[in-house]
Amino acid sequence: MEFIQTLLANELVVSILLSLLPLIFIIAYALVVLYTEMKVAAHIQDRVAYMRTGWHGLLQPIADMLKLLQKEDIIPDKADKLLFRLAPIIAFVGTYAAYAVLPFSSIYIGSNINLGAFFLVAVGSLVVVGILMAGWASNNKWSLFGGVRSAAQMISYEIPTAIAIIIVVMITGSLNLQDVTKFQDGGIGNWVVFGGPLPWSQKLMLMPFTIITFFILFVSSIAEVNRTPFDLPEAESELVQGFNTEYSGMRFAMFYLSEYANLFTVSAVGVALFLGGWSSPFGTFMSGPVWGIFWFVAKSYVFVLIQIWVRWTLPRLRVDQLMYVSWKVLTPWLFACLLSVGLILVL
Amino acid sequence: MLQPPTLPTDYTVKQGHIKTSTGKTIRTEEMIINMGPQHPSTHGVLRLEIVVDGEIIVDCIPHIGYLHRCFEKHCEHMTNYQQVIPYADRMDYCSAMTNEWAFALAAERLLKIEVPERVEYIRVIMAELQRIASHLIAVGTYGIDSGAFTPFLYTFIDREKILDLFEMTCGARLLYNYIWIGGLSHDLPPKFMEQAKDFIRYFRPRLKMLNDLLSYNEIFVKRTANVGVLPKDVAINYAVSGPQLRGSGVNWDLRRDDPYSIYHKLEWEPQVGKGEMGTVGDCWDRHIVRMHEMEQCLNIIEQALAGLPEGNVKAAIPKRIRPEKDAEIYIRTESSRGELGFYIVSDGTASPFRVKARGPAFVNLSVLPEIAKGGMIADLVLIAGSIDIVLGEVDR
Amino acid sequence: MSAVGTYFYGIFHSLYTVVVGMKITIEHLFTRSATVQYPTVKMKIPERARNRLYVNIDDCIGCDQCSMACPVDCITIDTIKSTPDVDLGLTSKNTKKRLYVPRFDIDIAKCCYCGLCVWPCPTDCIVMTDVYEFSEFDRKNLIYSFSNMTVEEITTAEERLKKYDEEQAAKKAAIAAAEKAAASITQPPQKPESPAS
Amino acid sequence: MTAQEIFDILKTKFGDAIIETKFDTMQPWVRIAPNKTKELCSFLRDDTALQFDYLSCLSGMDYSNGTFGVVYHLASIVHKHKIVLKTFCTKDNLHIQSVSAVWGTANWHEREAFDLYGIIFDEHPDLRRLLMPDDWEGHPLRKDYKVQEFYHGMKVPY
Repeated sequence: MEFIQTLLANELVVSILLSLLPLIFIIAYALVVLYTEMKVAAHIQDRVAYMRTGWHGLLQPIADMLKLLQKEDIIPDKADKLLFRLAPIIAFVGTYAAYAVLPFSSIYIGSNINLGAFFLVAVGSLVVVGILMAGWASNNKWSLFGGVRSAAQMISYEIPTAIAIIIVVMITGSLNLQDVTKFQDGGIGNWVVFGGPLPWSQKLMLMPFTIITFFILFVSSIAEVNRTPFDLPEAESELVQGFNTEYSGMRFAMFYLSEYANLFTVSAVGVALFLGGWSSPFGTFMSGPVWGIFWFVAKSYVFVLIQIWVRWTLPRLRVDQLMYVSWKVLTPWLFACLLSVGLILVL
Repeated sequence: MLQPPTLPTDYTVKQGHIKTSTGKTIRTEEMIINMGPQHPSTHGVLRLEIVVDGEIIVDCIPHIGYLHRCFEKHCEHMTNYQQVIPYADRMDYCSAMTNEWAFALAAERLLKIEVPERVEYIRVIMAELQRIASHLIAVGTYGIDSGAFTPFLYTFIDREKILDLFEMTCGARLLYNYIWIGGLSHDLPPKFMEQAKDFIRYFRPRLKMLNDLLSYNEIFVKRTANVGVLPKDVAINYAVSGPQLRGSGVNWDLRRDDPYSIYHKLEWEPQVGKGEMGTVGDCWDRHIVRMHEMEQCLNIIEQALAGLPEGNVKAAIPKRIRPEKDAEIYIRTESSRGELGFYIVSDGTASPFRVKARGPAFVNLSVLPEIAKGGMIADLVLIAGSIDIVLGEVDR
Repeated sequence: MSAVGTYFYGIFHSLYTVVVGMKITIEHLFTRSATVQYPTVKMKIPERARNRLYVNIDDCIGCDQCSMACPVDCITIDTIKSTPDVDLGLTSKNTKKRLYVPRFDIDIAKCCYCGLCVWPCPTDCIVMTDVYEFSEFDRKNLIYSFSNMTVEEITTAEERLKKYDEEQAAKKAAIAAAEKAAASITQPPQKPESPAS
Repeated sequence: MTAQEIFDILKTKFGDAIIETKFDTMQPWVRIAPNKTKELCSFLRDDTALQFDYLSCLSGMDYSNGTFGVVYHLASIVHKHKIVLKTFCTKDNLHIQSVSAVWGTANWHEREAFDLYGIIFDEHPDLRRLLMPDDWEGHPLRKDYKVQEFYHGMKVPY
């Protein structure tokens, strides 16, 4: 008993335990999103999806997870074994690390560093390394295509994401996500997407640009998590699941998990930057640290729902069109927004 | 045994060099990739050996035969002509009705049988319903090829309704054995007319919905327009037929240009690709020709339902099917995918001496290497999808 | 349209079509599903459904027409002739049965459900039912034997036929012998042909 | 244009290459020499009055008495007329000139005929088996075809 007490008193142990919290959250959230995705997809397509395990198939995601956990871990004979084993872990670490700076509530944030937004962009690109590794290590030409496509895509879409973040940083004046959220606290009108808590004249001038920026961040975040219409790295009708073709069982589950965790991350970034993060949309009503978590997760969940809806509606872009969208549409528009927002703020 | 001649397609991979900005030289090499036989967008067991330079396709060599079921050999070993029809069903399993009609028509011409008018009308109704069902699959799977999964499910809901009509009529949903030599296996059930009219009423708005959801979606248009352009002359030279030929701007439909049955009595218009979104003969044209053709099919069905005469559907079914010695005939019909021809040679016995099936999918596929070059892998998927192959018919 | 116009038109048109598509899908989100929960809910099968074959062996006269009509040869029929002293009864169409059917096997795994065997049957004893759930773990279980004759019955029938055939042969031989004898009595033995003159 | 007129044109143009014409069948046909097919077909395709631009079907044949043949069903999209060409060869000399340079579609049809009948199309750019595996023995659609016992250790006759 004493041992446990001393153990719990140890700062290192506590921080390790605390850092496991997001992991549990990721897994739980992934299961929920998986269920939502399947159900929404099915109902969009006039089907009903899982109905047998539990009430309306509620237990199915858990069954799926258990199935993946106990499946045989197949490593192709000609694969680069070390990289093959490492790739899913790196991809997952990339997503997992991003959770450190997500402001879940006014008191719960993994690490309240001043470079939060910057950290997110930096760590997010680690996923590319994992995917590229997976594509290369599988020793499968289709996987290689998937990996290379993924790298090209993610790197191109980092730029709009980064510029969008810069625009928010210009308005809020901080890279610290907690500060950014606090800046927007106090009701729906204070959200950055509607111009932030600035004087009305500035706000009205900023609003079109912030809305466009928010929309572009949304588009590029879909691209960053490789979902339709930007799911080129996976593209099941072209590349047969791309980089994770050769993966099975646990390792596949890690890619899967990282994909869904990433889905949350990009939504959370959008929420934290533009939609007031953990702050309640009704000012002081229903606000507080615990409500904060609720608002943060709920807002991201709406974001995720929209991504699911988009996914089951649109066809996929081609590689060159993907690049076109990034370099000729999103980036120039964002530059225009950046310039205008800067000018408005200076005035 | 005859030795096969040398194989000229052993492809030698081209090598090249690229200078990087730092002055280093990097060796480049084309890559050969096997697409299929187990690939989701080859629509079955087609194998495409593609040579790629990055993602650009340099060459594409189709390998077929994975679903070869010896249709022609089977035909020679049947004890009578009627038994061929279930096999003909299985050639193009997405469009079985038109297949059996083609074979029955060929056999009827060979035997010089005239079928009652009611039979002709019912055949037309069935074939056009089948054409819609087949095009729905083509359009739906094309959606999947382009990455949109949802239209596929919507088309399948509509197709189910057609299959219900078929099941009600002949008891089978996919492989009907309904059109027999000289007649039909069953007359229409009493509720058929009503249900068919309901379907037509239901389906028109659905077509518009599909168009909105898929055909005119800008991403889809960007993916398919100006991709896989099949010029008119190449299309004719490769004897491409059906929606693919019409997509290339050739106004050619065997139902009008080599008329059989009662098509000349009905009013309809063959649909031709106009290059609305890009070049004439691109993938989008082929897709939209199918969409428009479904509308025309509805018109044909409406007219045929209205003019359906009374009569016996089994009046002309012969007791013994034994054509004259050395009689031979080549009949071509417009199946869902194009010109489906049967060349039947008789030796005077009860079983055919030779049956050659000229499958439209087989011929349409042969043009793939011509139009795939220069595109990307993602384009190849869409080009192959726009040809709308059914491997059962390609390999027979 | 100028290049700039095309650029802006492209962007806004894409957004417009995307919104149109998303409107369609969200409408479907709230419509009834088109599927049914299969094993618990079943679709209604029409009257003419062509599924598993069934043979009413009591009506079968062993004419082998179904087996000949089958394009995949999945029906195997053996028959034994009955002797005149046995009455096999009548079929439901009041035709007399003359053949035992010791074997009537349908390999349903081979069956292609074309229905060609149903039409030629003179007594309508082979029919396609609406049973479509009959999967098996062992392929051998898919060979359905419809004959209801036991091994003893088959052997007795065979023996009886053999005996009858022998009797008939003996009778025939006797008749032939009698005829020969009669012929030899009535007709004088043929004279050797006269040599050619 | 009727078959009679077309055949007459061909006869005056090619003379000896036209071996036999037959009109009393359901679809009149003309038999041409196996080594003249390419020349004749190019003429059929390019002549403005005939313009047979569409090769509907090309079928290999085994007439079971040692004679093999190829039947061409031609059609014209412009003039909407059709004819049937036939060419025969014997089992010891299974050579027929390829028409794949005339119509692109003939490429695969001829490969199929080679695969299933063993008819060799001279000047064909890529004469490989089409439907059967490359190392299959025999040509399955011949009347005297006997299936091989084993193919790569797999028993073939079912």
